[in-house]
Amino acid sequence: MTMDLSFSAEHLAFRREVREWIPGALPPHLAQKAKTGQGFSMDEVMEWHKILHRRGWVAPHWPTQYGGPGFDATRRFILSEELELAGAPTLSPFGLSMVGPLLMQFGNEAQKARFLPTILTGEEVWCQGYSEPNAGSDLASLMVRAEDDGAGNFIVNGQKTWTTYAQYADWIFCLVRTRIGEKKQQGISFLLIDMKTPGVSVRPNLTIGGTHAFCDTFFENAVVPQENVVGPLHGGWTVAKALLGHERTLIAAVGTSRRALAGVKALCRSVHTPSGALLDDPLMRAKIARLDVRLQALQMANYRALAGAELGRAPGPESSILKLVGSEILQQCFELAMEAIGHNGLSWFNEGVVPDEQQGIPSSFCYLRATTIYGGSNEIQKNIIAKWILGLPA
Amino acid sequence: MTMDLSFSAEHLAFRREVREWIPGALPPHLAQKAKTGQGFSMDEVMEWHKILHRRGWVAPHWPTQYGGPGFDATRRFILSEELELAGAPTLSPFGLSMVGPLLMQFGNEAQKARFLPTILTGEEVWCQGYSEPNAGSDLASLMVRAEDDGAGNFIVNGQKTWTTYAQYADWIFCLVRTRIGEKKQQGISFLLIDMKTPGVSVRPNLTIGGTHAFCDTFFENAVVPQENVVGPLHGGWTVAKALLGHERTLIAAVGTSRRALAGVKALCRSVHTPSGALLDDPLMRAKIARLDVRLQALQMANYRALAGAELGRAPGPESSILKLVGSEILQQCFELAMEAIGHNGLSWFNEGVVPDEQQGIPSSFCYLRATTIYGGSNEIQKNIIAKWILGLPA
Amino acid sequence: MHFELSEEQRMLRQTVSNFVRKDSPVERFRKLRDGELGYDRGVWRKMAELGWLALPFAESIGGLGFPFVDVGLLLEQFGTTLVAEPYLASVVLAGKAIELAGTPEQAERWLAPMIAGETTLALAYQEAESGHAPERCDCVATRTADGFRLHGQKRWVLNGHAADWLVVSARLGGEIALFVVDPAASGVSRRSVQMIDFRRAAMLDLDNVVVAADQHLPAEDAAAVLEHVYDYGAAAAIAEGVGLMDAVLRMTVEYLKTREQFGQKIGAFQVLQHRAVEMFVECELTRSASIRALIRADDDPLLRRTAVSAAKAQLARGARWVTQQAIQLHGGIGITDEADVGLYLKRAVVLNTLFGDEDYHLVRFASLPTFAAERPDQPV
Amino acid sequence: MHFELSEEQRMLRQTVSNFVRKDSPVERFRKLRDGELGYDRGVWRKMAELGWLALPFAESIGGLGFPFVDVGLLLEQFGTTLVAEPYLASVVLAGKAIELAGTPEQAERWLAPMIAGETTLALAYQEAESGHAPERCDCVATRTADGFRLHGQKRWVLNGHAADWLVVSARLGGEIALFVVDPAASGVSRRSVQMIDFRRAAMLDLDNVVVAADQHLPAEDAAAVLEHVYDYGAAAAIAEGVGLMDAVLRMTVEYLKTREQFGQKIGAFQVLQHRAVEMFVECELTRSASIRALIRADDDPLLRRTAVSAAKAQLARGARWVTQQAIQLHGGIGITDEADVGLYLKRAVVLNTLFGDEDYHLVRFASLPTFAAERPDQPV
Repeated sequence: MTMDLSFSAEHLAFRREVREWIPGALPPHLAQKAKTGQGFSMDEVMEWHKILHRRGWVAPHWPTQYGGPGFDATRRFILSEELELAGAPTLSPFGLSMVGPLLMQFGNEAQKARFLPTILTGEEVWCQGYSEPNAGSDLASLMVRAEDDGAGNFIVNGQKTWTTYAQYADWIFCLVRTRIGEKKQQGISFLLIDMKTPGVSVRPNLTIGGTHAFCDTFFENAVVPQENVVGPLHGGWTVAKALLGHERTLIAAVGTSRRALAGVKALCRSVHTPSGALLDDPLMRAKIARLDVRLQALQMANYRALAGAELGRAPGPESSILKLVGSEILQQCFELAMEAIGHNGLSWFNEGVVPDEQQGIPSSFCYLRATTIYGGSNEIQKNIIAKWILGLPA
Repeated sequence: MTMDLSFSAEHLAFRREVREWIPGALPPHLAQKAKTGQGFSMDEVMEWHKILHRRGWVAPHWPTQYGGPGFDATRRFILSEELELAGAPTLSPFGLSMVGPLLMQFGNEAQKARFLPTILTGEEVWCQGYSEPNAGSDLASLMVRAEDDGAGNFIVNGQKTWTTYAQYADWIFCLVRTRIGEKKQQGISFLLIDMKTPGVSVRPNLTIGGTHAFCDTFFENAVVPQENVVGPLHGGWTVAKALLGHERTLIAAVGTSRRALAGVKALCRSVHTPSGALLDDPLMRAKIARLDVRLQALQMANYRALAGAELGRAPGPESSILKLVGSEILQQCFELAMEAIGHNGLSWFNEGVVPDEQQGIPSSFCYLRATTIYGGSNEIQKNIIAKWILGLPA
Repeated sequence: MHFELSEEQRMLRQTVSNFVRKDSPVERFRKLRDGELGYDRGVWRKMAELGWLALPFAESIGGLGFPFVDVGLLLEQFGTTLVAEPYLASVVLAGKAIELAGTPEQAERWLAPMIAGETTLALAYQEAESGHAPERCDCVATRTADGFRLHGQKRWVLNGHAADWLVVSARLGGEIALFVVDPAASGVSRRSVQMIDFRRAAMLDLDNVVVAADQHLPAEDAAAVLEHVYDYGAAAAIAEGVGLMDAVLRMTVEYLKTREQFGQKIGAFQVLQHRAVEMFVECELTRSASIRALIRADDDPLLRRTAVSAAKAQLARGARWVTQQAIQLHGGIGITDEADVGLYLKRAVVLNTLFGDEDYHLVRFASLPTFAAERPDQPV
Repeated sequence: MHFELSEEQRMLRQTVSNFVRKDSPVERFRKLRDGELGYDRGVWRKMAELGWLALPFAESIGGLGFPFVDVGLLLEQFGTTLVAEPYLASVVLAGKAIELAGTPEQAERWLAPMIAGETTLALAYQEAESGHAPERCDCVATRTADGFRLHGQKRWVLNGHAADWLVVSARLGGEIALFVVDPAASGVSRRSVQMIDFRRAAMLDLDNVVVAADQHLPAEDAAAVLEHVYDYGAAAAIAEGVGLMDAVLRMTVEYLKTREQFGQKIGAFQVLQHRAVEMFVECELTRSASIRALIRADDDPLLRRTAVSAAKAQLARGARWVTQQAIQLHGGIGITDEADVGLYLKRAVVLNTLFGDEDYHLVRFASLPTFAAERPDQPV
């Protein structure tokens, strides 16, 4: 078998199937937003979640026993890439990609039976409660306390930050401190909390992009049944860490960047300079080409990771750079978009002032500064690569 | 007095004087090398040293009592800039700028009388013995030992590296360990050693640029009179540190970079592409402009530092960036030069194969990687700024 | 070679610095940002009382006759706390346009009330197809029996939503000409839009607007005036940008010194230290370039263009890098609207977009005879 | 989507890897570098015995018929220790040119002895005014009664100083044509020059050199062959560059783990750690781009050009960064000739200069229909 850059006939057929399905499946109001690159509301995201669920594609990475479609790594990749390329709403990862897989690995049967089905259907929305005001990159310093009330419950107190979309969530999965005074990674438990619990309150915050994505979530003597602990009591750190290994090969967001870069090219074709289309301006053209070349290299790194995963390999060194490079490239796509639209990039949520397809760019440009920060900042990623891949001394 | 970007009439007259003097003073064989950017031999450097000395300009920063011309900071700057712009040989700094000023500050009268005059005339050539194989950035770890023989001498043993041009030197100033077992900055002495002392040997090494600039200098039971210690015995660290403050405003080498960048423009004017001169190629032109803009900003920072020095001010924050940025810009000038000459940049010391003015570029391109390393690597410079200017915690 | 502030300049800077620290911290900007005006007319009048609105105008027309460097001193301070009042739009752009292109009578009519803080002005030069070149102007002026008629559209008119008078560029017989237009005149419609930095501008439609003969600013070479004013705008943006970068550096270094993670101040991590140093380097380079641009802003066109383009290109690179890295070093908090650092990022976008972006100035810089000069020792 | 090596490929890589580690470490290169030849004819014959010189040629002409990926595997290993033998010049450039443009008889005459290790070849395409575009060719061929006459100059002919036969491009009636020239023929003069990476090339003068009719390689479209061979050269340089970058990263990380300053391994300094990670990132990206370029090197021209230009541009950026930073992290020792890292910097200069520099490939990449395609999901 020689090296091959094409997908198998089977996989190409699957790609066609997905590609042909999306336009009919995406409701017109979502299709319009996809076309112009505007953000989707949570309602719209969940609407799309349910459409994908009806098609059986909402959780391509879930095993069939839990309702997944039993896809191989390449099918999962193709589905995800096609959805990114179509600009379809990005599903909330907290249920499907985070707490779901953790429940499969660490949950007991009752927990799995209770929570997995509604994650799949989208009947219950989840959010994540990890970070705190003084525990960001240094997550193990977290302080939210869950004290045993002697009656089978924890009494939870404290504050979580960056609980993205907590205002829409039915449940939150949290890391809480159940025992104090030990090594800081110890005594942490992984706890599921119903957002309707008395004492739980949410304050949505504006982001730099002008949207309400982040929330602070406060716990004031919230009573949570101890049966909601996932995995070993006091052993939540292990549970949380397991998540870091999940789905590493998909986080390069190559499809999103490719769509964004194609968008930049389209913009530059439509913007006129005295000497012709902006796309023909040598400096702009070279900037786009430079970024495209890098993105295509990243795409190949992603394919290599994918081909390895398909053969059941542990992720190779090429996987470790995916998030690091992918996050920077996506930011650069929007920097170029801002440069391309010039003065129109000054517009902040004004209806009808700039062409529809330019409307969302300034907000995205701002908000995407987050991509190099969340999920382990790029500085943390580099620390990890230095230590675990290059073997440099601590 | 309003802000002013011009030099005073007096200073402009001095600039004219220097500019008119150089062409007549520079011997034809040196002028030819200056024109084509080739390196100068040590003999040629010393030839130029003596010419400058006859004119009274060899040590513009020396006080009149030691034979300096009594120039203000601006005159010193102008002289140095004009010499850089003319491409005249760069004088060896070890006598004039390093050991000379240290002798003035720390030497006794006998030492001053013995050494300063011949530094000025160029009759004696100096080199520097600081670094050792295991003491580079961490200079205080140095190991060369000078042991008291009880008869008024030190017995010196060990190895110094990067003793640039030691093969031509009459004297070396060294940091040596005169007492062992203390805090590593202590017990170091600043010692002057005659290179003709038995037991001193020099091994010149090729640099990455294909020239013999660096040497290893070995000491094997070299007997050195104790009267050759400058400053307090065991207190050499203080002496060495004083040097770091000297002439900081000149090390941006703006004149050298401006000359190099003008050279790049001239090259690009002479290289043809199908659409005209390379200088008119939009991508190359933009690269040059980007570098030029940065160099001009650095030049202004240099002027600010200079204007401050003229008023007797301590160097401001703008001085701290001069070496850091200047070293990178000079490297980038030669990267552009290499790009401009294309295949001709492949030539390694072949006579007559490429135009004269391109002959020295590949070697300089390689050798100038040193500018971000020597004199305190740019990483060390950043550590210093972080600590002393930004006040960040250790 | 002299960059010391005069006694007068030091006093000016001190007064402005006191103002921004005490009377106009970022919190004031936050309060104003979602209002319909976006700034405070009372503060505008206060600025007039302090003489600030008179700074760069000739004494003959009621100004203080200060060099443009002084405007730079003021705007640099404004940049540190994102002062919202339309100094740049009203004083630097429209004001200097009226001074340079108008008659003493016109200055008396439109500048005097603005200098007194009673009105604000705006300059409408940008159009949908202008890109970064104000001479790309499709708006048309035609002569009538007793004046002119203006027709066309202007975009992103800074302070255009509120200005009492609008200075408008238009082509009169093919040449650029400047007119002062009453926004209440028939045929003028303007839409107020919020900009990314929360200040406001107007989208302006001129539908055969009648203007009187004495509303034409009769400069011999109005295109040259417009270009000069555009460079003044660039120099002003650079000065404001220097203040902005400085503030961002300071707040980031402060954050590094206080925020703890992994049991230590994050400012002890070498990677973050060096990042901060690289920010500092850009601040110092931009400040250096800015001083030159401010001094040359009043100077002959070639030196002015060279200095302004060099500094604007440096600002673009520097302000982009500094604000983006400031957010990165702030981590998650930097992504919230609550953190000031994001406001500075957005203001930096505005400063980098207005009056020519990085590539525009690089190309202009490289097209000047100073760039091609053989000798590397031309005047700076 | 399949990037696993076949059993055969794994064996090839293992053999080559053993060779470079045991028989051709950098010390061998150091010994050879100042000789008049610059490499070892005995080793060349050894390579022939191992079948390496036959890799990419059709079996019908005595080759092994391996895909170009296999040449990449070999050159990547060669890059790790700077192997000096003229594989790229003789096998990839001249060899493929003869295979693609020549007749079976011509292959028998010139390729067979080279595959057997008895001769080496060179391809003379570069001229003083070619820049990075081999189709810029001023060398002229004119028909004579029984053959051709060649006139012109060629520059930087890799292995041209030693090759037994030279494949020369020239314009025949305006079109590119390829000829095989005997360097001993009357009118041929060549000067051997040392390149920055210490390998040698020739400056070639052709003064009305007579060549027989059967020395003309009669390809229908010789220009297309030349372009394809140039892309093969680029893909080969990319593969060699990946090996080079990898070796540089390894030796730098090793240095960081052993060198001590300030009482600790310098690899413990976070700034140096992150620098090493950024080098690692470039290595992985370049390796990824390289795999695509090697696979596409044998493919249809559009996919080939896209993949090769993308990878060559990535190599330029990556190899430059990695080698420069490697020297920086080595500190003073990195500036000496003694340190191997400088040899790699110089080889990187050569690889980045030959077969199109960064801007050449960016411009070519951006001129291809794949760049302008509306859909972002074209085949890679």
